[in-house]
Amino acid sequence: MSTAMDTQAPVVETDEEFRARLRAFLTEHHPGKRPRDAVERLAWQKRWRATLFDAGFAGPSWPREYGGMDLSFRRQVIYQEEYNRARVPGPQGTGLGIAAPTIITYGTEEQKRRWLRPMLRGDKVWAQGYSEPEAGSDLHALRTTARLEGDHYVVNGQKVWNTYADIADVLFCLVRTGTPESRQHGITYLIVDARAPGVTVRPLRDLTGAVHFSEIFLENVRVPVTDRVGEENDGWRLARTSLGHERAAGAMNQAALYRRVLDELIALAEERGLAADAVVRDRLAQFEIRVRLMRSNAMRTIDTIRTHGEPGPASSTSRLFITTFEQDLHEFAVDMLGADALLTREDPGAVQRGRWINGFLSTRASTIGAGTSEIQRNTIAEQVLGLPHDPAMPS
Amino acid sequence: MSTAMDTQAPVVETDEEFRARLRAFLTEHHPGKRPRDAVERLAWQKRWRATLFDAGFAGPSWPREYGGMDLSFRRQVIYQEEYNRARVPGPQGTGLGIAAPTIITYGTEEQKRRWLRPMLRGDKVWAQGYSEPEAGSDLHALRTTARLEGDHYVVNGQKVWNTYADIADVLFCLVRTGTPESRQHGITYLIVDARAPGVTVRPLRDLTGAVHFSEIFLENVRVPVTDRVGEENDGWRLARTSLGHERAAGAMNQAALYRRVLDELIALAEERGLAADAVVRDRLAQFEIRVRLMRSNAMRTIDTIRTHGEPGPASSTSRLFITTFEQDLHEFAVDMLGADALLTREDPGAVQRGRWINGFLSTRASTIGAGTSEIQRNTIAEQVLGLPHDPAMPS
Amino acid sequence: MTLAVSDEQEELRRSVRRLLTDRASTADVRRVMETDEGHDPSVWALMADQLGLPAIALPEEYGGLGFGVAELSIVLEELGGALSPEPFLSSIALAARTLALSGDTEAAARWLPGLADGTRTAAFAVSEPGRDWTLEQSTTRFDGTGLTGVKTFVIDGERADLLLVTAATDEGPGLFVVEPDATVERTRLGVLDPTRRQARITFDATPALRVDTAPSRLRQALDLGVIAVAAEQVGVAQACLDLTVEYAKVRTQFGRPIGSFQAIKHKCADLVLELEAARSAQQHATVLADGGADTDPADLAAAAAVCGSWCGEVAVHVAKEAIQIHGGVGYTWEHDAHLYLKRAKSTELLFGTPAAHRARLADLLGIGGGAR
Amino acid sequence: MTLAVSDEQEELRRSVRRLLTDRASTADVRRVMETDEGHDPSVWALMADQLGLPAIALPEEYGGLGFGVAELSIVLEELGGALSPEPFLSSIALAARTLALSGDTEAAARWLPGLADGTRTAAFAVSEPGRDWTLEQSTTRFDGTGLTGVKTFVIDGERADLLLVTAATDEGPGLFVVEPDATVERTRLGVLDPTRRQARITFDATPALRVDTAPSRLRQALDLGVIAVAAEQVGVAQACLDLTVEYAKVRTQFGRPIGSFQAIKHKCADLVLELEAARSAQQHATVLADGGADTDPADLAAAAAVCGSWCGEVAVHVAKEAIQIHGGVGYTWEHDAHLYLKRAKSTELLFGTPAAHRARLADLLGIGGGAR
Repeated sequence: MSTAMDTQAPVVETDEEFRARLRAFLTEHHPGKRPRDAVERLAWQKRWRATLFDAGFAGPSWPREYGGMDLSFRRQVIYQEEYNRARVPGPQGTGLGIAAPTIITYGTEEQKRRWLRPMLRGDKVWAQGYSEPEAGSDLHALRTTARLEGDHYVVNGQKVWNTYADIADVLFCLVRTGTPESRQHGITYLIVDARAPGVTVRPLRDLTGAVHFSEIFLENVRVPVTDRVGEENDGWRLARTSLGHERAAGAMNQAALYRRVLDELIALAEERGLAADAVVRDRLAQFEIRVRLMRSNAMRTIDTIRTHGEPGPASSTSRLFITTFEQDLHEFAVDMLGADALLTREDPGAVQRGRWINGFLSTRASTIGAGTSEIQRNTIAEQVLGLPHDPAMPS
Repeated sequence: MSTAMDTQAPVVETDEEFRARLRAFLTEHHPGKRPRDAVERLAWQKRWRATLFDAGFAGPSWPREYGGMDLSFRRQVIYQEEYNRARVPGPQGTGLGIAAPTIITYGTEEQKRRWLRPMLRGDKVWAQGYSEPEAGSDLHALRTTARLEGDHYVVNGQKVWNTYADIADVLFCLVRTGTPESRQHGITYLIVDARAPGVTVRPLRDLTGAVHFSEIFLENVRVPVTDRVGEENDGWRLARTSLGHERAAGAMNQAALYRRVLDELIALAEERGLAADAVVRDRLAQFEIRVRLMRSNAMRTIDTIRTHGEPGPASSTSRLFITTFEQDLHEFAVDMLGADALLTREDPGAVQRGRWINGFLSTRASTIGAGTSEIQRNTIAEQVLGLPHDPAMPS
Repeated sequence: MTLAVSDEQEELRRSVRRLLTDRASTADVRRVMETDEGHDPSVWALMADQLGLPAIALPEEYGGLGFGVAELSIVLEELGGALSPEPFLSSIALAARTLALSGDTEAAARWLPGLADGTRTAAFAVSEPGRDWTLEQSTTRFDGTGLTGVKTFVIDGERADLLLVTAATDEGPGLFVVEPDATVERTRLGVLDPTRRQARITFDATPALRVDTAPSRLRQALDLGVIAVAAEQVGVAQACLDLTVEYAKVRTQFGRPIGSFQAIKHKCADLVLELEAARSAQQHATVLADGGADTDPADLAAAAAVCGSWCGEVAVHVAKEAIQIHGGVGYTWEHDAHLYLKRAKSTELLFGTPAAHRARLADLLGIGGGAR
Repeated sequence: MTLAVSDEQEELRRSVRRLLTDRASTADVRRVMETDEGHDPSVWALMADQLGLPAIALPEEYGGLGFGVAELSIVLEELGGALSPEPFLSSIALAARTLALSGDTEAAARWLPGLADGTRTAAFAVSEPGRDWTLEQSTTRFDGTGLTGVKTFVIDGERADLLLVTAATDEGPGLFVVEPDATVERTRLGVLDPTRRQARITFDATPALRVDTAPSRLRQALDLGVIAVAAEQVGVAQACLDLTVEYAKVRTQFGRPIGSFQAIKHKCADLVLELEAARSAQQHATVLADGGADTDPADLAAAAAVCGSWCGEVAVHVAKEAIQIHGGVGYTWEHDAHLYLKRAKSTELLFGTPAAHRARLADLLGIGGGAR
């Protein structure tokens, strides 16, 4: 057990005691209102993650040796519920969800020691560098090259749609080390220092008007061979195999999040006298059902992992289920509110600071990022059902 | 003008006078209740079609020289509305809708004289022989062969999904006269006598338990070369080009039909006190909108044909619009009625003799027959929008 | 208690499936559905004698095997997948389980052993004309000595040895056992689903024994019925999807398997998504049902409403797409797709429509007040 | 009167499109939307002076060209497709046409000529907080001398020279003309659609001239407004679909144009289906609108409700799929897809939600009595 945990946790703690202890901590140390200024906001978030880590409350699913809590799945559920309820900042960057499982599984001991704790504590923000302008959904076609020169790779190319890249310290990238025709067989997984010479990050404005992602230009960037995860040309397998657990944990987190969001929408509907409309009521019941299904799906996936070691088919569909849900929910909220929903956060009269209309816009990305929903449906059909490959698609 | 028309129609007749005259005729000569026995029913239908023809009320869009009425589009609309309202039997077979436009456009004078009037009068029932067991949606792959021997073709093969084939006198078929690889370039349009030696028709039960279509076996069937429409190997073009007008007339007819059906459903909902439920009410309003759109689509298509000679894009979508509508409407009716809708026509307590549940079942065919809705979407995408062909599909 | 399936449960599933494959394929079902009995008594006897299925989820003290809703659900799922016409849902999952749940030990001791060993069957008569699967405003009444009223859509009600009947009394909804006699008129209904017999039953001052139970338990029995039906719906949907996916792999059009077309793939992917959620919903409800005193009845009711709204719609959706994907063949009487559709549509509506389940969920959660 | 488009109308369409392509592309719109005016006065002047667009569907006796709703709709469709921020919808299609329809010849003679030649603009103030595009239960009142109340989502209301205002009076809903003075407070709203300015306007005993008209005409003016907006929605949807189809033809993924994938094709085919129906609905309503005394106002109201429910939803659907089909690029600020989505979503809700239009249609047809 980590020392931080020992100082606070009783030797035998019931689930409800754990929940109460976590809730008390989150309430007591809540970092307060989100600063509007971007620089202040980043510092505020980093402080909070450090507080959390130092108290032993970071990384519910992570091994203890890298600073995590190594909770049982049941406790992870409680953790996510409380974390979401407390409205405290989430982790910065996508390292925890995406890079960490890969590093934990395939990284060397040295890499784990060097990268994991600073990532979990929020000292270093990690961002993904997978997509490229010409390789959106077809990652096999990526063009960014890495040429081995002695003990370094020299990386050249362009990445795009990278959330958090504007504040990132570290980029985890897929790069081509094989021939241009090698497709998924010539891809390598590299960890790139975002401050290294030759790295340029250009923030992109998204359709909400905010900056949520960036383009990354890589020009003769030198990356030590020791920062390669796994073998050369084996990056594609690495990037894919770590998705099962991430998905399960992510699904549970999203279920807890949307439980809260739906409750807030129902409260808003009641407050405005809209819930008494039978059509609205039926729609709200439909969302209630879907949010409950999300949770049941996640619970079942987690139980299935515990029992059989594999997440099972419900897990493959969780992302599609959630992304469709969040689009539908926000649009329904807007439609229910009518014209009033058209006021954005810039207008003092906006409903709940424009959250619903902003959600309507921002969730457009849900079915695009990390593989469009079309690609996901292909994958489900082929991997879960074994339907044949499209003959006009590269294998 | 045909003599039959002259005896009844005033020299100058307004639309409303025409409507009144037609309505009076349909009321006065209504053939009475539909016989349950199949043989009696066929005779009853044939008598009705003959009555209609002899009075000059058959074939609203047909040229007068073949016994039709050659009505303006506006009058055709009135005709369809009144015909549907009167609940008199429709034409038997699919000859009027599908074969006739092809024969009128591509047939020789001799063929037109020989075939058209008996078809319109209902003396001869025509059924389609296009689909085959191995060529469902992919008609280009059809295998039934026709070998030229002197002044006859010798036809061998099997057709399936032929509505009315069990009562047909004449079959209009697509057959392969080219090589097996010739696809759409080696197909010929033949008119086959259903009573000819070598023709066997085996009725097929559909999922409602009724017989609505058949398999046709063709074994060394001799068809005179004079019964070929158009040139040899040009059948594919013939079968396709006549669809525009058929679609426009069919769409108008369907719009009039579903106007009546929806009114009946709304009346049923009111009668049972279900329409006051706001969710039901909203759904009924949605169907009301769709049935109105169906009519506006058809009107616009007809006006566009009048003005520009071509039906325009709304026409391409009409079938998909209608088939989806009729499935949705029947299923909604069943859901609205709840368990009571589960009683079939065999049960004396069935709601309106089980029409809604029967419609729920029978409309399953709507999105399958005459090209599945998937094929239709491909066609719309390629022909209306010019989207590129799927590289893994034969051209 | 877990939402994952244990190895023992998988073994149970395999046993049931083996019996069904050997003796009760859909070809057998087609034959049996035309007979007077409407099911195959020899198959029912095998289920009872060889696998002890009727006993599986009944208490040991009344001849049962003492397993829970988890095992009951597995049996229902397999029977659903095979479109079985055997009276398992009616006699065991609905009637016998309701009797066991009632808390009336005398009634349980008297009737359950005969149901548990499969020698007798019971039917559960709840719905009335215009009132599906509800206790509210029942017009069937018990006046202290006899039952009078009409029940309809009683599954396997025509031939059941016992009838378990809900009826209004002066003290609220009650439960009664009837052994049919001359005062009971049973008429076979002409229904959509040819694989499941249903009856209209008229009682006219019919002698009936009151089961000593509370309205809240009765209400819960209906919820458990919905959860049981959901298990069957999952089975129907899974079998029908499997059938369709197999077809899509082998049927070629345009020179390639139709399952390689995106339109078919995406349809199937959406069906998997819906079906997996249905399975999660049903298993979650099962965990609550097996939770005993730890489970808040309101949670169970909400879980049942989720099942009632979602699982039936999913089974219907799968069956409709199965016909669509099969094309012309799927529209024929000879193909099984329509049997799945008919079973799916029937169970979707017989136990309260999806819209009614959503309204109940909204009521349970207090959404929109009592508004309708 | 016909639903087909004549050659003259096609020529009008081409003229408008040429002007927009030359002088008001979406790149121009992006520049103009950041300015204080929110539109480009030089473009507005060209529209008026070169093409006479403001005059097109106004009566000849007041400086108009005397064309009908058919021609008005073509202009609106083209302006919609270009996401034009010019005050054509607000000043002409809504305000001037309402004034022309009112039957008050004095008011028309006084104000229409200035609107018809584009030298002045008017805005039509109907919606109030919580009450979208309706005359019922207005809380803005006219007390015989002045107007008091709050109007919101008034399109181009911040800078309009004239305000046409609906308000409650003792004799029912009335129409008023206001020339803004110190008693009128106009605040620019922060709204979703950056290409169309909207204002909240507060009246405080504001001097106003009553337009002599009947509530039935006012109600009809709102219906005509919905039909005009539908024309714009058809234009938005068509332009956005065209953009998307072009992209799908050239963008390659997996070594082929994405438009060759069935998933994309079928999405686009469904959009064509919806859009063609929207066009039919709007054109049908246009024929009724131009039918004059031959048209039953109830038919026109029903046709407007069909437009109000269908056309807005279609435009939103097209725009959402446009972003999806474009993928990451479609999600950026630099791509126009979001501008189409914002315009579409705004017009879908500003003139009564689709659900409200369906409720009105049900009311008009007497479906379900007065139930809600």
